[in-house]
Amino acid sequence: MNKVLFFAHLRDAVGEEFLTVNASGKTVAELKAELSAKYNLPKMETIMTAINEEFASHDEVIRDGDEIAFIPPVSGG
Amino acid sequence: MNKVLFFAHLRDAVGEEFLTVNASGKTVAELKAELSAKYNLPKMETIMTAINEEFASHDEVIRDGDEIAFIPPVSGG
Amino acid sequence: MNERYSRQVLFPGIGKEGQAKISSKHVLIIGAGALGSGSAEVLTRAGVGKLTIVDRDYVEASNLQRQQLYTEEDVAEKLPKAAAAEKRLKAINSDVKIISIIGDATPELLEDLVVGVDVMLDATDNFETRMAMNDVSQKYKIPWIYGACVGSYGMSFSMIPGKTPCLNCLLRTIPLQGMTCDTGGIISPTVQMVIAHQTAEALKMLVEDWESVRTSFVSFDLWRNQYTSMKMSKAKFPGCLSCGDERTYPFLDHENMTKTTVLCGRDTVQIRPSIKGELSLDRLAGQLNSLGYTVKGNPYLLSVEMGKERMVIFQDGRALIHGTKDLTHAKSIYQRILG
Amino acid sequence: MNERYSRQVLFPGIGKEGQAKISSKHVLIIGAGALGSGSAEVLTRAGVGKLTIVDRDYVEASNLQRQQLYTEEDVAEKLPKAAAAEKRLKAINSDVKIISIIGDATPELLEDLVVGVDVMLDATDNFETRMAMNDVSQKYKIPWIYGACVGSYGMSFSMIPGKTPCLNCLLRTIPLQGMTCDTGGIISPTVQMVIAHQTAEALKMLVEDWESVRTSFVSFDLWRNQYTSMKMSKAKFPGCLSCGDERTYPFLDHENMTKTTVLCGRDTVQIRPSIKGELSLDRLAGQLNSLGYTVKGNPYLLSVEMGKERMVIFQDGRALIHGTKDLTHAKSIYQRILG
Repeated sequence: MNKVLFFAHLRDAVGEEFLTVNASGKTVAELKAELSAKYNLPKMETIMTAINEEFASHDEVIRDGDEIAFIPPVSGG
Repeated sequence: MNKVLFFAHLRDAVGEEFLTVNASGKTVAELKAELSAKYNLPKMETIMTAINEEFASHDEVIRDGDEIAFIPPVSGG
Repeated sequence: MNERYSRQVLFPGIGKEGQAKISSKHVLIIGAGALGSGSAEVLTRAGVGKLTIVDRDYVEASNLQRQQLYTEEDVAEKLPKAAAAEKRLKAINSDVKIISIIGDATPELLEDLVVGVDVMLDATDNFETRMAMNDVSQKYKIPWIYGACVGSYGMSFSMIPGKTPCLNCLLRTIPLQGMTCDTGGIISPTVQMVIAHQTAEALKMLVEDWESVRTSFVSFDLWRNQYTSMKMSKAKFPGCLSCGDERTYPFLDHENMTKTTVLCGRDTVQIRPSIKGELSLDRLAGQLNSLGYTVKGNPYLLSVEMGKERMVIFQDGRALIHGTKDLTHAKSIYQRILG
Repeated sequence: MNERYSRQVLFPGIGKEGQAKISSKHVLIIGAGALGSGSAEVLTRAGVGKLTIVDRDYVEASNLQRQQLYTEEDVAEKLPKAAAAEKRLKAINSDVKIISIIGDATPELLEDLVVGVDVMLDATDNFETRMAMNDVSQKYKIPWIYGACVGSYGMSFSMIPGKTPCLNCLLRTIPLQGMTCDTGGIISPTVQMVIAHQTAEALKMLVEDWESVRTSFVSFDLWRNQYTSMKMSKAKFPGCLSCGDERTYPFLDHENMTKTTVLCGRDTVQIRPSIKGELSLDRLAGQLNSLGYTVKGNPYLLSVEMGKERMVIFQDGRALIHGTKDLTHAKSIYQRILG
């Protein structure tokens, strides 16, 4: 299983700080697409992903036990 | 074994961000006394201790694998 | 030892040598809103040699809640932010050479200003300007520090050409509909926390303590008590058009910039964004509604009343700003809502 | 909606109701140095109803590097910090009722001032005052927020009577020789980061969002890129004399306070600290030497030249400040060095 953490407006949209899902074997892009559909999340292409606190690209494959975090870049300043 | 993290001037005195020591079975006060003597650290009575990111009192016993952090309260403002 | 900087010189990370370096360096801050005014104050107090600050807006009442150089008087006088910032910064530290520029940070202006600069600080409110800063950083080998915030959420990342990944490695494109302070709100502590990170990094770079520069991407939420550090060693993208071997600096290219045109004979400015995409008009309407704006719409466009102006936004991101002929002002309104 | 606070009202954690609460509340800030001036600015911009700020010092050149309300003119005029702060805060936001008090935050003064206060912010530079604030917080059931910093290292902790542990649970005694900005130096980003934490917590308390108040003790080092959150659920000490069942509020007792006396017929103030202890004079001498002070000594005492004054420190913490008859000034000099 995988713990998935959400930041900023994603957390509001999901309604939880984190979810526990089985994402083992999926790519980051696949997990994004799945969650985006399920929770009606705003476009996730430009949202950064960390796997175990390390930056991960869209095609990186998630393993069992990995902790995923979705970090939306924001533009306010 | 135990990872021991140092903050602020303790880190300067020790010269490392962390040490690996065997503190299993010792109390927090005993570990403080030992490190204080070995590294000639300033008085450690009022330095706060976290075990596994949780506040620990002087008489708490350290177990193998616990991560210890010494957090000096400072008074600047 | 100059008494003024004595407490900073006492800090072992700076010392006398570090202070001498700081006072010989030049920092360029893009934006004089919340992040820019705060960072400018920190670096002016720290005694940087020269500080250039660029902003296109003037001080408004809604800025005072978080933009720390400005007062009610600046609002009453409708001073440009860059000018109001310069006035206060000079009262704080007359040793620092302050250069304020009232204008839009276009790639052309950035390329002019970056000559001789040691560090660039990001304090803008939109990704188009950030991507241009990123390209300028790579082209002229000047480190820059990304910072941004919305609500209680903020982030910072230090980029050193040739050493770290760049912003284009991370994003690959300009995000459409990024959250802005005008759509998500903002509290001042979030601003302070981003400033703390950006200016600490700037000081490390100014004293040339490159070993201490943070290599991770920090993000945090002060209301939800979250703080995370993301390691970036694997984030460099070899095919990156900004920092890779086949670099083209795409965001310095006029083709990739937002276009603004005054529509002939009408009090209206047209905005065409650089990136073609599909906005979710429903979501945007809901968001703007909940913010108290009067929004009308149909499946093809939204019409939003914004004080004196009215903005009509089409699904492809194009917009008309009715009620103004001022290109910079119109672009500013557009980017405040769409990021 | 008041345009001024519009971006803050947009933030869901505050909203219109939260803003109404903020504007009806009273915050007491103890200290108008780096933390106090910064927090006062944040809360004044946020539109708190009433803000009381207390400080015993006047503005000096060495303050300008990090104390954000003050300018070179305030130094030239040797304005008391509380007065200089009031002047700037009123220019920033004339909606806020600012009450500035020039004086030493003794337990008596704290007990007078705390009536009707909703939140207290710690911005002092010594533990004696903090312990008195902690007792006042428990006695009058007013939450307070500890904050402190030295160098690039800082910390914050929110204390709610009846709910969280108190400062006396954690320390059990006043630390002798705590690090201060006068001995360890300070950089302004560290101040900003502590302010960010303290004022975010204050806003949560002002809007009565008690669920969001941080329960952990935060400490960080901006130069070393460390950040840690220590859980405090086990930190409450049942025998605590400040918050336990057998409480005596020891730090409101005159017996436990630093005593200052003008020595008869001499231009000298004697300081006797509340806690008997043994200073490490060697360590202190080394520290003060490396800071550039002229220090002479023998095994029983140190003599330190400090501008116009000379301080003689004995091993038990007692000191003589030669060259002044001003009790508050002498105590301020003492606590700057010894915390």
